[in-house]
Amino acid sequence: MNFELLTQLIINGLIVGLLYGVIGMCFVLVYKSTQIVNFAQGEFLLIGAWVCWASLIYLELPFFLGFILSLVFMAGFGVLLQMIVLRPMIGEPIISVIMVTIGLSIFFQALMKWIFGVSPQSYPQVFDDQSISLLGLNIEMAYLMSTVIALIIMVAFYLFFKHSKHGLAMRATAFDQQVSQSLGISVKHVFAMSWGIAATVSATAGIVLGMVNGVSDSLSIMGIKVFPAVILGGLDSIVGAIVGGIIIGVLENVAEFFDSQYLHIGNMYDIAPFYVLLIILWFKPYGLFGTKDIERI
Amino acid sequence: MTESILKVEHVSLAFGGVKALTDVSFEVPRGSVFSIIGPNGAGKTSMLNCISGRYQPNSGNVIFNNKNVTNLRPNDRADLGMGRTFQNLALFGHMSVLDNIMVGRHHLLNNNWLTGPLYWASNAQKEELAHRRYVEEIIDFLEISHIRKSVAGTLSYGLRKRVELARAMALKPELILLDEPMAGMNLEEKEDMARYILDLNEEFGITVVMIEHDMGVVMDISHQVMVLDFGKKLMSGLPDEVMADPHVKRAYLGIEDEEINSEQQREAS
Amino acid sequence: QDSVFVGHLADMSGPTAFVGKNYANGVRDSLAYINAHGGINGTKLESETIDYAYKVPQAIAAYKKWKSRNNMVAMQGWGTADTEALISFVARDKTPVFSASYSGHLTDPTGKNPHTKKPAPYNFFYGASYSDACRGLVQWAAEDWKNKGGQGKPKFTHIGANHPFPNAPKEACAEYAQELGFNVLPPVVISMKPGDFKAQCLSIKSSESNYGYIGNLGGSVQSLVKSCNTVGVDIQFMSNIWGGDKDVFQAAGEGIKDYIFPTMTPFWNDDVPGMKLVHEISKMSDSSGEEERVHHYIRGVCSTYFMKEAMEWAKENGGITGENIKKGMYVHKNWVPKGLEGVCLAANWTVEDHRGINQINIYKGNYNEGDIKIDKVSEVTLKRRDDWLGY
Amino acid sequence: MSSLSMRPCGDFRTSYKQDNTIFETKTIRWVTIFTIIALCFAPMLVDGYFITLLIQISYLGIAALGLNILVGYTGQISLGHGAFFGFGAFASAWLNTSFNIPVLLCIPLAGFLTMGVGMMFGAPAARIKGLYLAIATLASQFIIEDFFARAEWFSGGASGSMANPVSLFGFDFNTDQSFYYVALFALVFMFIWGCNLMRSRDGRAFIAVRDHYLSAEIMGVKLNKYRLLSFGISSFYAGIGGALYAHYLGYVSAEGFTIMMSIQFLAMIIIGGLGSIKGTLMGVIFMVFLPEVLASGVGLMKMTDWGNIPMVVDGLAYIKEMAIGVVIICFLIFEPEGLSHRWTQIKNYWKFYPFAY
Amino acid sequence: MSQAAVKIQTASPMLSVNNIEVVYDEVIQVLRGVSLDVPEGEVVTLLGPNGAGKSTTLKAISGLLRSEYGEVTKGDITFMGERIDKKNAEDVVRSGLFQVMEGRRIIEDMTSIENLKLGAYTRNDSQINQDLEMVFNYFPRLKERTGLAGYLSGGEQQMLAIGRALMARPKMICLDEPSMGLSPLLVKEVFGIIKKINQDQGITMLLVEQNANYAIKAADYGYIMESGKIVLDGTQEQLLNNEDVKEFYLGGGNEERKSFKNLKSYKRRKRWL
Ligand SMILES: Nc1ncnc2c1ncn2[C@@H]1O[C@H](COP(=O)(O)OP(=O)(O)OP(=O)(O)O)[C@@H](O)[C@H]1O
Ligand SMILES: Nc1ncnc2c1ncn2[C@@H]1O[C@H](COP(=O)(O)OP(=O)(O)OP(=O)(O)O)[C@@H](O)[C@H]1O
Ligand SMILES: CC(C)C[C@H](N)C(=O)O
Ligand SMILES: [Mg+2]
Ligand SMILES: [Mg+2]
Repeated sequence: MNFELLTQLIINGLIVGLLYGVIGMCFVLVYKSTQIVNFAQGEFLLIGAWVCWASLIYLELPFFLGFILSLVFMAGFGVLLQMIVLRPMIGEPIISVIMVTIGLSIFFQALMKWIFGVSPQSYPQVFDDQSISLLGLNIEMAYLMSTVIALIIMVAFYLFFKHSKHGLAMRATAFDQQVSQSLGISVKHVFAMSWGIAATVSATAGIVLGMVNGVSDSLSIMGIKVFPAVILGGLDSIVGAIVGGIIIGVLENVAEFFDSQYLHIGNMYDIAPFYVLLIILWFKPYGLFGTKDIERI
Repeated sequence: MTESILKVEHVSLAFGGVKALTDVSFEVPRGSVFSIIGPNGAGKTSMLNCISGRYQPNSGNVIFNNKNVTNLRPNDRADLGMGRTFQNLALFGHMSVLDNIMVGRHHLLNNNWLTGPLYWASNAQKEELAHRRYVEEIIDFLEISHIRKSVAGTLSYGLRKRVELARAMALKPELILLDEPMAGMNLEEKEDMARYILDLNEEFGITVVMIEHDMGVVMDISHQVMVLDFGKKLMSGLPDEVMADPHVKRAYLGIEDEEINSEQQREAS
Repeated sequence: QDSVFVGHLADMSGPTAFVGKNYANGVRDSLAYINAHGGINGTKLESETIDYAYKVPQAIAAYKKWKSRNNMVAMQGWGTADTEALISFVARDKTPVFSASYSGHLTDPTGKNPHTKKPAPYNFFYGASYSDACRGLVQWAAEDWKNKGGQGKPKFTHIGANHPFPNAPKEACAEYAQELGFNVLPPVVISMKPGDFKAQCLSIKSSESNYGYIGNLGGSVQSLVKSCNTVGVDIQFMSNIWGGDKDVFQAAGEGIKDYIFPTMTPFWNDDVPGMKLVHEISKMSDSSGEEERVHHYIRGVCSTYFMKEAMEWAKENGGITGENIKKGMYVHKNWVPKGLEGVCLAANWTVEDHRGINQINIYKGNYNEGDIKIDKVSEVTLKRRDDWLGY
Repeated sequence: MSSLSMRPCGDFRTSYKQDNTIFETKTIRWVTIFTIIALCFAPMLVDGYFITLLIQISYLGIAALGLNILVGYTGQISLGHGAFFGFGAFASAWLNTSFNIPVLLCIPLAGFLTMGVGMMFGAPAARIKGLYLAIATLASQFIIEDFFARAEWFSGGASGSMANPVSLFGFDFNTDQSFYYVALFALVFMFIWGCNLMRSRDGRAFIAVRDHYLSAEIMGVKLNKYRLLSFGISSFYAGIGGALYAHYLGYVSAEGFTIMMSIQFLAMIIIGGLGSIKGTLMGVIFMVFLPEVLASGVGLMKMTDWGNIPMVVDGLAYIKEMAIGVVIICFLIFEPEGLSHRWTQIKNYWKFYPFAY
Repeated sequence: MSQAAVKIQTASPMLSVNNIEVVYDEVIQVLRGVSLDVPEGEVVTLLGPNGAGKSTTLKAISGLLRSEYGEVTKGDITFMGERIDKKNAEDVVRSGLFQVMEGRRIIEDMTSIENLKLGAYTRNDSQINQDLEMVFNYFPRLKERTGLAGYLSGGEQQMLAIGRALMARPKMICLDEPSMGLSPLLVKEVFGIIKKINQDQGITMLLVEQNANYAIKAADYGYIMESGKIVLDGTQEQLLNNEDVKEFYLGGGNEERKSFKNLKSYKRRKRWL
């Protein structure tokens, strides 16, 4: 057994998985407060990545300025989007709202192609050393940056949901919008807040991915790719999203290891997580950390 | 009225730390109206859930028609002739009242996903119509024919309760379990409901197990009353005996011994 | 006949738009140019471009619309999925299709090869098939190995998504590589979408493969190169025809080194007689004529011009119908459309062999601090082996 | 829609049988029958382009109805319907070419085969619910898609597989005009099948499971059986739709059956109205015509003066895509419960007319 | 529009509903011109049979109709001098009018304490913990149940719903069937609590109830509604002494109380309409 390869793959999985976790958190946030599964999540990443790219290339801003600018932009974008498109949907059947996010994804996918074209683009060099060596594996600096950001965001989310009354309000809104209104919770504000935060955090992930892989319209596939991670962790658990992300990240890489070394089936990297997902869900129907539905009569 | 249709033997049930039921045993004679009363959270609904199969007791047995049903799925118990209504309404909200009641006939119908769609070719149509006739009888009986085609979810609370009763009756049960059938009704409607319960007991010969907080109703229509408190069986007996028990009076009715008089009794209704 | 209709299916907004747009512009500009300059010897060339975004049902609907409303005589197509879906329709309707799907089995019009499931009598394309192009690349690789003084058997890996398009040459190419003495390793799968391919690169690295054929295109190629650079893989990448062009180099930026890719035409700035016409054609959509077009654009021009000359022949010989256009494809030997000398390679289509082109030009690209340097490294002409027809 | 004005104001049905019909009034029944007869003459009246669209509506409509039975009626979201559709397509072609079973028989057989596969992937439904289940079906989408590209023996792998035309007594339905009748028959048959299913025992059980599975179980409905069965029936429909698609095209390639297709099916039923059979058809018609209408809009644009400006010409492709997104969004904002809900509202209005309120 | 017009005119009432009509789903009309006044500091009760439109009235007041496709098509509602019929539900709450919805409607996947804290969502003071203790004082059972509220028994959930309203410390509470599903002892207590809050904290109450006996006794003024219209109103004594009310809502008019067992199905009720 090629242990060196295996360790390298596992480290790689850990780091990539953490990024999945960050994207997953955005899902969870939106889900936790609105019950909506956001199919336009991938486009949020894409828009964030393009906006940052444009600010670096056209406005020639230094990276960190461009980065901050894009985050601010995305926060506004998320809130605005919520106001224009999702607000009228408050109180409508969840499935219709989910469909609206699919519509949004179609729209922004095309819009981004129109504005930025269909060719992939790369970011200008940001760090002096593009990559550093970790236990024999070269890792892009951008990932390290994302790891730090991920940890900060995670702690912030955790505290937010645990201790602020807005956290409670978000959960209440998700459970029953009508009752939340009757308690004086402004469903609109809750929605605006969660979409704003989700868009901002997504943009962070998009920019990191852009730095590593380049920006192109197909970046949005990440929106679908992290589904297994989110579900694995439990749709409504912030910690679950991170854990799920890491598990999926490692799983992909371990699958690749066995595939390339022994099985030679091909494509296990992409498919294995789905098999494992099915198996885990069989034993834990609400993922690892998801809260059970109340089954009571 | 000697043979018992339902026997509950030493049933205990706990959720984590909460002991919902502790070693409860009782028997329900065939053809009787049997009421369960007790303070909120005493475990009445849990008891009903154990009988109808929503919950599996941690220990003890439920014997229905001399058959041990403790380990059967709820749907199998329905097949055996057990129907129930729910404390928190559990209608199929988007279906019409008629379809709701037809679901009660589910286990008596034979057409399936292959023969049903062949409707005219198989005898599905004949069967559906035959059962439809039976359902219409129930609808007439419960006087809900004017809302037959309404969507259940938009009905008012009281009507929904009545539709639930109709649905449970459609199962053609020998035993019917009613969880607070009169909650949320005014006097008049309670009177109607009481009449329906009596009729289905007397005319259809269905045994009734009922949870109810309205003492007037419980006193008037039940043959036997059991009191649960903190998951334990406090006592059981004839309605008058139970009412006279000082403990029940204090812990459940909130009546001080001295002030029992008819005025108070009426108030409780 | 004073006008004929040609339909043009393009993917300009879908998943293959990255190259689809360039190719489509080539076709569209050529159609417009031909029309502006006398059409088919005086017959007006009507056309419509439909962006079907790589969705098969939409492609079929477009085809049917043209067939029933516009009396289409020939079609310029695009991708694998739609071209294949239309094979039997176009054969029945006798409508020649000039696609940009270069699957090997489209080259067998009569079903002679046992591998061929369904003959494709009305399908044509300008260029070597995916299989032939890959064969050309491994043939070059075998030489290269020798020249570099490599020891032992070189190792070859197919890298690409598990999809019809990247998989098309997989077996045919592996067979030939084996024939040439390569050690063929199990294929490595990377998705069509860009992503982090460090895991796959690590396994390529540990397999010590020498030559890798990339079946994908666009963003995923760029990701692959970047990821493999990060983990430090020492492999000679060779891409398919859609996987190497200026846009890819631009996007990948620093880090793309000695990247081998095939072409079927020269480049925009090459000094060949026919390039003047190509520049003229490009003015149809860019009046300055200065925008630099990639080689996919030029291939689109060639595809259209072969069709045009076949139509001209048809006009002389019984009228411009699908059937006559097909016949027109067979009349010339070593055929180069007039005005495009040096641009389009000399082609030979025959009734039984639709491998129009069997020559592959191989280039090497490098990105050096903003400069893209592309050098021709070889020119391979493949034998027309019978067992390679339609495979 | 003209039938509406002729609806009787009250309810004049006198027998249970009349009360149980698919069609709410006689007028509607006659309008439906008349429409079907009119559709039979369509090939003589409209051109090939329209016929293609109608054929598209048929095979997509059948598959979408299956999805609506699963999502709309049983309340289980599936993101893998596109893959099942594809499976039906490959299965029918495979049965026909490998076992020489006549195509006409292969189509239902493919339906049953897909049903089996659907139930296999639906098995988690016994334990998993809601969005968790939705994502589990997403897994099936990717697993099956991967299978198509890999299973050479079944799908022909990279080169795809050929599907022979439907033939009956030696007559090949290989033109659009003739295949149209096959498609129309299948559509009508499958829709009546669906209507009947929904008004008989198992159909009611599906809805009961959706609305309140706990009480459904106590009413005697076997939960797991119906959860699984709805996957089975929905895949059955998908399989039939896919098989028709295969024999219409004559060729199946692994490329088309992506997650996008699954999402498109979802869009159809949500726009049409969840849990509505006629809504399904409305949704499918909407989604099939939308890109076509927008494309001709783009075509018209190109004829104008600035249709020649390249920037605009290229932009149009994106504008078209964006318009699809926008139309879906606007539609849902103004009609969140789908087309069939608006239909019911109009109906209610007329029923109470002139005493609306 | 019977006696409703000749109401005793106090100062301007805290809440006044003027001739409202409510339509669901654009076609189903439920309220046909309902007017009622709730003077400050009083308890007013609204009685009526199932489906009369009592809950609809409350939802119209609190702005919760919209999420059920309902709409106030006519008339107006003012609360403390301000029009609220076009206001959002959350703004209505912020202006001090809190509603306990029918059917408990607690947040099932939160604990009791979290539910109670949500009740105080609009408050920003530091008294919240004291008020928690107050609620636990009223309903000691809630303190013992630390799990998710969804697993509470029906009655326990009802206590929680009432407790949640107390946590909001509003100016006025609309209670939709607060006694539903409570044991006799608790029903007594709840009405005691209602009276107590009204007196101690001066919170105005609008009480929708089926338990007419308790409701009228707890109220200063009452309205009776049938099929979307107010058919009768009056002060506590007026209602208690009204023969119809006695017969149909309180049980027994002049005669002795009948046993439920002896009621016969031919008994037909009289209606005001
Ligand atoms: N599934 C469950 N998980 C946890 N606790 C439960 C569950 N079901 C019931 N309980 C607890 O068991 C106790 C008894 O509940 P039950 O619903 O049987 O009471 P009840 O007698 O019906 O009361 P009420 O009259 O208020 O309806 C309650 O304290 C409740 O919190
Ligand atoms: N969302 C809705 N859509 C359509 N109709 C509705 C809706 N909600 C209520 N209704 C109808 O409005 C009428 C009044 O209902 P409401 O709930 O206000 O009655 P209620 O007086 O509170 O009765 P109960 O005592 O049973 O609770 C009923 O006939 C009911 O069917
Ligand atoms: C770039 C490719 C995906 C498109 C190509 N024309 C094909 O064969 O499908
Ligand atoms: Mg209970
Ligand atoms: Mg009510």
